[in-house]
Amino acid sequence: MPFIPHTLRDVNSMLDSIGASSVEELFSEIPNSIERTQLMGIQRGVPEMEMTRRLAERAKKDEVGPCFMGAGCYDHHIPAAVWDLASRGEFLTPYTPYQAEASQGTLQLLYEFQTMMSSLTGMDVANASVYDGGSGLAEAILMAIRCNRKATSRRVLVCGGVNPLYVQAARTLVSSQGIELIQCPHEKGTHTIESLSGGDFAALVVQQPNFFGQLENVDAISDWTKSHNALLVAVVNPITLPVLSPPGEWGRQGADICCGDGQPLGIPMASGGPSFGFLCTNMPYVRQLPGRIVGRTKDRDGEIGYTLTLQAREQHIRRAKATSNICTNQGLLVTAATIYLSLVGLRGIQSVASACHANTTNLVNRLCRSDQIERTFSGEFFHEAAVDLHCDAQFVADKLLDRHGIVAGLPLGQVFSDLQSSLLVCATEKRTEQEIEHFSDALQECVADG
Amino acid sequence: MPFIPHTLRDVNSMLDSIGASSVEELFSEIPNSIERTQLMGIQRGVPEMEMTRRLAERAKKDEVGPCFMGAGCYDHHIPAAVWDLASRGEFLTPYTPYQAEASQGTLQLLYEFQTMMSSLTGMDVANASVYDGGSGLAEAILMAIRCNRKATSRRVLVCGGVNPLYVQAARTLVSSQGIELIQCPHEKGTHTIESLSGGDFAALVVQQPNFFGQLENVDAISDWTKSHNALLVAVVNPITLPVLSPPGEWGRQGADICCGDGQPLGIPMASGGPSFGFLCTNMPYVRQLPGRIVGRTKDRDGEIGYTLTLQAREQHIRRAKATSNICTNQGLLVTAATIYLSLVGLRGIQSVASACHANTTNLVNRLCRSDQIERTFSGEFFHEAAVDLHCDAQFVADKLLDRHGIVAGLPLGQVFSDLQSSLLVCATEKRTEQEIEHFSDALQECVADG
Amino acid sequence: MANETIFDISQPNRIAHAQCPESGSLADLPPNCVRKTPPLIPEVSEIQAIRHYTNLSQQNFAIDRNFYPLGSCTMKYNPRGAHRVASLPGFLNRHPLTAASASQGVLECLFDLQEILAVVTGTDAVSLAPMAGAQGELAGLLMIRAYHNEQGDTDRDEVIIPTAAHGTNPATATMCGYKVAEVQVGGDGDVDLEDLKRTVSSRTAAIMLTNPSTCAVFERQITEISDVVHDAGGLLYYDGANLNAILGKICPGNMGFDVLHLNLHKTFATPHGGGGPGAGPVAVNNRLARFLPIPVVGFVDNQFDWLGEQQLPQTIGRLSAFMGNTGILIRALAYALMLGREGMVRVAEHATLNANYLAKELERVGFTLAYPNRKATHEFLVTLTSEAKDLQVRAMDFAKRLLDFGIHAPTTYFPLLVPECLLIEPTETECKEQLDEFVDAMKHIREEAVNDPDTVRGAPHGLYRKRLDEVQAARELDLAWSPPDDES
Amino acid sequence: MANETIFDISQPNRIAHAQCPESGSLADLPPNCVRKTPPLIPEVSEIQAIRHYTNLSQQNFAIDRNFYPLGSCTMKYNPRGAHRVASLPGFLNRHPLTAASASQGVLECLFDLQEILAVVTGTDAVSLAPMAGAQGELAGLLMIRAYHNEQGDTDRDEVIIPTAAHGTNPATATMCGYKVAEVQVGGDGDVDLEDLKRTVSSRTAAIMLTNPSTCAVFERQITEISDVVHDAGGLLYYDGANLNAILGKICPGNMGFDVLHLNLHKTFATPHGGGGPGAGPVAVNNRLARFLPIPVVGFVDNQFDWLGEQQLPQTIGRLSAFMGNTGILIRALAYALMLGREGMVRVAEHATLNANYLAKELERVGFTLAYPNRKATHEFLVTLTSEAKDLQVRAMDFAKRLLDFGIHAPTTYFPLLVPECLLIEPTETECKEQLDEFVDAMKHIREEAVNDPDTVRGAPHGLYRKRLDEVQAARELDLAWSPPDDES
Ligand SMILES: Cc1ncc(COP(=O)(O)O)c(C=O)c1O
Ligand SMILES: Cc1ncc(COP(=O)(O)O)c(C=O)c1O
Repeated sequence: MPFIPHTLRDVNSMLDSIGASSVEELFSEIPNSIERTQLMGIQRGVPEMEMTRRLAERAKKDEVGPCFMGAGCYDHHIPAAVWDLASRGEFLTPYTPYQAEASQGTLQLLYEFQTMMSSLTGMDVANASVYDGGSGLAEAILMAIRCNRKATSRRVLVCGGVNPLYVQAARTLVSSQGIELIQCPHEKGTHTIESLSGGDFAALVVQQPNFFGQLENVDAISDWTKSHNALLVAVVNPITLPVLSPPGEWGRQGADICCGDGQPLGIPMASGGPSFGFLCTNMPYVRQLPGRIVGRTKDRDGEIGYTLTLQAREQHIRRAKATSNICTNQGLLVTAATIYLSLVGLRGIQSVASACHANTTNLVNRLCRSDQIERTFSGEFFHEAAVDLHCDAQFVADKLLDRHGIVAGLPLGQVFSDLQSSLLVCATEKRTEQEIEHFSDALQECVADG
Repeated sequence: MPFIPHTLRDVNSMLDSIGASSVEELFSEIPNSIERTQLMGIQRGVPEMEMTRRLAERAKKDEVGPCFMGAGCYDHHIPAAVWDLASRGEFLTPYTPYQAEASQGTLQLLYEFQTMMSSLTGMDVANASVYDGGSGLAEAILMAIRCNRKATSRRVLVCGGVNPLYVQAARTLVSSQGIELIQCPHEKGTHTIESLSGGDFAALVVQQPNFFGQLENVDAISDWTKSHNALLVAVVNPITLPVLSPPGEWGRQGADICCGDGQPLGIPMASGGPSFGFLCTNMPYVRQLPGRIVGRTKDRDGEIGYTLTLQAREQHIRRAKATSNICTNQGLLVTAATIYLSLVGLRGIQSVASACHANTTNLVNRLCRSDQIERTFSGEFFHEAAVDLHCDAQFVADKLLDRHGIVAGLPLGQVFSDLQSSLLVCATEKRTEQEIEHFSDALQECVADG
Repeated sequence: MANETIFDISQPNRIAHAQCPESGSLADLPPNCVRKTPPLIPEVSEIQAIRHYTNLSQQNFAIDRNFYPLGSCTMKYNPRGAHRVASLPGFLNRHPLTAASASQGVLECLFDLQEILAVVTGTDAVSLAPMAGAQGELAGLLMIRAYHNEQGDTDRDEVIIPTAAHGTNPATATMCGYKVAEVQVGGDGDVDLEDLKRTVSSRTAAIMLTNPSTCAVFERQITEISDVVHDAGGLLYYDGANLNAILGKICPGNMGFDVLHLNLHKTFATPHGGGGPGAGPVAVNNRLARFLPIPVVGFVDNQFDWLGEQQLPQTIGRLSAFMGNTGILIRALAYALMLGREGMVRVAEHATLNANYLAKELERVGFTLAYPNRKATHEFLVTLTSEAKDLQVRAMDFAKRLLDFGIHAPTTYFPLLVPECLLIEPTETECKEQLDEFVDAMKHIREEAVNDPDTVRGAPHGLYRKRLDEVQAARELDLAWSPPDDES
Repeated sequence: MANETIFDISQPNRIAHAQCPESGSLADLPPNCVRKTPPLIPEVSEIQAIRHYTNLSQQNFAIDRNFYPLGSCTMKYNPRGAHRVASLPGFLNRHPLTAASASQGVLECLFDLQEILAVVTGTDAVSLAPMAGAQGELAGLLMIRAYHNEQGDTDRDEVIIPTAAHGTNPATATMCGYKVAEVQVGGDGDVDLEDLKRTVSSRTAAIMLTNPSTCAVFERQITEISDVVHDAGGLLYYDGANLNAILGKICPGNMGFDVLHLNLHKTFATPHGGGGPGAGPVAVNNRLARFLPIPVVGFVDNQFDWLGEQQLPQTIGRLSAFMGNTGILIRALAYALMLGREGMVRVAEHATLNANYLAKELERVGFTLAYPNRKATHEFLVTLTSEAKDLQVRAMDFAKRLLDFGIHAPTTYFPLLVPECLLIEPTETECKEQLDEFVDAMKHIREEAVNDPDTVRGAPHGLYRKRLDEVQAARELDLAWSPPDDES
């Protein structure tokens, strides 16, 4: 009985006290008509040692070489201290900080997180996380619909440069509320306001840098959206924000809602989860923000302290009228991200961002020296770029993995049927000159073969 | 300037306050005649990310398959919680608990450790660690000489079954104090009292189970030693003590001093260090025990608390007359061992011990099914055994490592020139049936080849 | 010092050099895309950051430090061994879009977990995609909606939910475009069957139930409920938050449920992380299997592979960018492997034993159980109405005062149905001595409530902060730090 | 609860099943070898053990929580990155006797560290074997003895040590079979050169010195001392405990030292672990290189390999069973790589800047420096004789009172030479604000010493325990727990 402390003596004395003759008796209210579980096929328990051996064998199978894949999940360096601290029992094992007095550590940290996120995005407030970038986009869209009281339409324009996996998730999650997501096709990798379809719409979603790594003209898109009385939802990668213009400052009025995935901030790739989604907005819309929010207040002695606030937005108070059904969020990852940002610091995070840009630029330049490879789209990119291999990109990627253990970028054909020959590559600050050189040589070789 | 927080402004304002015009000026008392260091050949600093990459590459090189080597260092399972807890900053980064009020956590833990160690060994008291098993033996010998006031001799008999690496270390460390270590050759892997040389001696050192894994007749040896008015120094492996008779109960009077290496108790092999040495004795000799000792006491309010005690034995008080020069010890490893013992618990540690015995028995039985392999010595062994391959054991071990990545046992020829064809093997609780089978097949194959 | 935020200790131009890679040029970026003023990111040394967050952490209660009898949350021991395996480099460094050929390890883990969860819930198919219980609920209702739509049954626009239900149930129904029809709970904690019969109709899409219910008793009429709803053409949704009570004993599949979610962060012992992450896999019987959210893991052509829209064309779709909270799923598998079949049954048995013992002991020292004639399940409800009325000491005061004893407060004021209640769930991983300590503390507080009520009302006294002013927090919203100058 | 030991919460037959491998039979062991009564090992659940040690840990001060200006101990930040690399499986799972062919990774690390330490100390050869400073000292004196023996100089039986020296110096001399000859320290903190001249003789084997000295000042006559001792045929031993003060600026090799140890757990930032482990590598010039303790790492035939007795037949021998504290050595290398050449110099510079600033500020608020006319090095001495005499508040009281401010006490009463002293070493990793906070605290305590001396004398007040009774601890020795019954 792993993890169960009872000795036989304990069990007997507890049964005595209850006045039951057996543990089974405690289940007597379960009607006999309900068949007992058999647990067929579940093996006998094994100790930690054996469990570890089995799973370690499996983990070993998945070890691969350097990663040049981005597409929403990035291989950044994580300072050792981040998880040494985040894994402390005091951060790892508490529940949601409903009992504020017993949770000041987590609450103050969340307040600091909200501060950093709202400053990074240039918005007034941030919540304490939603599940991930994809579901975060869904929440942002639902929120935009709620906030845009003037709009009669439940249509939302979604730029073609928004991460298609986010859009898929959002589509699932908002599908039953009569909201229509209208995809605006990109033109050669970005959007001009001319290309954005008109008609009635309540909000527009744009991503910067977009899924292809390209920089959109967000100022123009923002102004255009506002001129249609629609709300602007910005999807951003937080690692770019120390150097890129924040959504709060896009165009004349800035974005209204900003969301994205926090994985780049000290969260391991870990197959894509757990990471966390973030959601920011400005003060006028704060009561429409879903998820937990921490506020600074005072205790009885007048000491500064922190507590969850505006809970009347949430399911446990507001039930069917809540802004969202979210309850458990991604707190631990927010803890890690907050520690990450503090450890790496302003200068560090600026350096990380610029090094990612420089490394990807270096990679793309190297690749494009080959006759067979060129950029799929022109225009500026940040730390991802689509390159056209003029052959089956999936085939090339598979070969690189097989032969060299390199996780090449994403074959864009997986998500866009018209981009079968393109690969979306990314070189973070973690990729060395040698790795970039090796990858680019190996890729060119595979392309030449293929 | 990694890890240095000063901004330029800080430096200037501090210099102002000091009244110095430059940092260099603070070094003005260093005579100019002393040449400045050039640091030739030392590279420029790299960030944590790059340092990690470089060292991870090296660590990768040293990854090998299953380990069947013992010889003083053992591949046991370590519960995840052990190092999750021991690596907490509060255990990892304090200094020695001289300021008792600010160190109650470490002090109470050490008191619990002393309790477990003294109970495991059947002795009255344990200290809070020495460096390792080898240097621990040296301290035990020095202590025995100090304790045996009746003895005129400074000769110490050392059984041939004592770990030869411990004996080498002890020889170095006691060499300049006129102490003579007399090696008593073993007879077919163990010692009978008939084989122990007589003559004057102050103490005798015996190891149980001995270096070959064999069980000595410690009762007889203990009684024989006492009958010569000599002190008995026991060298033991703590993982065996939950099931083997404790030194305190050997023979009619028990051992006087007990030492060994704590590595089996939750400490990774880590190339042999850091682990920790332990040293136990009985009350009459406590003032001759080197190293730190924690005592339970009260605070001003009468609350139970803990503090270092009997410090007058130690170098910082007693200086040239101290029991030892030891200052920094192996505290963190003791922390891990204490947590290990608590987590695994009485039943767990008994199971670990018996599983090691069973696995090694299984391994030896399998190996000895081959015509070419037999046990080097007869008699009972615990969880290590010497097997005679009747060919060059070093050659076979090298081949096993090369071909199969298996760390076969220790080729005994490395330490005993008369045992070139023997291999000292060990199968801890961590080795699976399959690994044992695979190793035994591979070994038999190599022997057949060789 | 104690009060400082990380921003208070930040200083311009302080750099943690070991965390700065060589920076690259940004000169090629269009100027309008480049940020003009730097964000408010701390500028501290590594040791400052470490001290700040180490010290903050010490202000938290946590399972690793405290007994945490928080009803409905199943705050059991979170095995460190599960945390370690999930942190192995092969799992941790895997990019979510890495090809299946180089992901067989993690895929096999997920596949095994799907199988185990299907067995323990008595269902036919599982998707691990939902990232928490609430997302599992949403996925479940979306599947129900898809099912009815497929049947051409498009008028079903109501979900029936007991008044005592957890807030996520009605919130989810709304998110899924359903109206909520409440059904009453009777005086014995069971659903009012007559009211249910009045409530069901051809508009009923489903009923959402927890069993044991949020009243902490076993819903004895579950078969009747199932018949009533099924007969009306509705489906049964099982909120798995309380699965710990029956793990390995009985399963939702055998109680008539069609679809359910599990909270792996409750029943399968993954840590709550101060709010999350969790995982809320959904399990369904065969009639709903084709609607499962993607990705699902299959075993095809002798290798494990992702099943997506192609293989499951009727899927409700994707719920997140990748595969939910994979790291949590690995932890849950690790836990399941350690428990094994015999361990699972013991979970329910000892969770139930602990709850019944604690209920009995509290009753013995004078507390009132909300359902004194019912057996406790893995948890039970105490009501402090008489204390509130006679002594003006409320459930929240008891809860806060418990903190001073190093014990986390039980869940308070949930379900809303039971006035002044404490929902107490000890879990199976707590020992008898710990339960006795809790009883002693409660008894002590009760005596205080009589003799020295202000001490209870003013609690906590010995924590890092006294009781916090939530009203001020909501009225004078302060949600982000700003430099002291800006404040004036 | 708070007071309980792990044995108090232990209960017979409680088993942590997940930590129990299947047990094997012991039936084949000779009965007299088998244990009769089980040892006192706790019987608790995993969560009980975790809570117990998590809560205990919170009773500790530590670098990760507190400023720790503990003179002579160089309590600087211990980079977590170094801890992580040393914990990589390749390093952690390596059996010490694994063949060199499968150990090139760790061997290369050790080789690199040897090279780096030789450069920073200005010496010719290094052995990493010693496990702490004190063992380094012993190795050093053993080499000195071996050298003199080889020269036939067997009458040298004295080691000269300044009165202010650290206790390990004389203790080591004794362990090495030497007599200790003390040399006086002058009023300015430097060695009394005339006394030294009187003390040296043909019996002088060596002098052991720290520079900066344990009086926290730079020994300005080091060249003269070197000449005096060398002229008498003795050698110079450098105790590297204070190397932080000069790292990268000057080196012991250039000061005339023949042999030295480093404390990697001080200068190279490896954590102190609540008492250890450390590492005390020895470095020597060419005349002593052949005596270095084994193993040493060499680069032979294009691969790294261990050098043992065969390659170094004159070695003083082995100091431990394997290769000292290898894990600590890897951490030190990681730190050295991050510092790099430019970082090393900055260590000495900022350690010195911090100490001089702190000394000046303390002087400004009224404290008396032991050597007011000297520059501080990486540390400095304050003497509280006037406070002790005028106010009956002693250095120890100041030290204990500082704990109430969350600041660890400086080293007290060392060196013994300076009455009522505090030896204060801020290290380079502390920021100015932290130093200012320390000054404020000291100033505050000084005011208390005047106005409310009992508060200082009774300190600490706000820690887990009040001042502990050391006299009782030594008089009524209680060194191991026993069950309450046994105690009566
Ligand atoms: C009964 C019940 N249902 C649903 C939930 C929601 O689960 P989650 O927090 O994982 O979204 C909870 C969680 O507290 C619960 O207790
Ligand atoms: C001056 C001095 N010398 C020697 C030592 C002994 O070093 P270790 O504790 O590593 O044995 C110390 C340690 O405190 C010291 O400060």
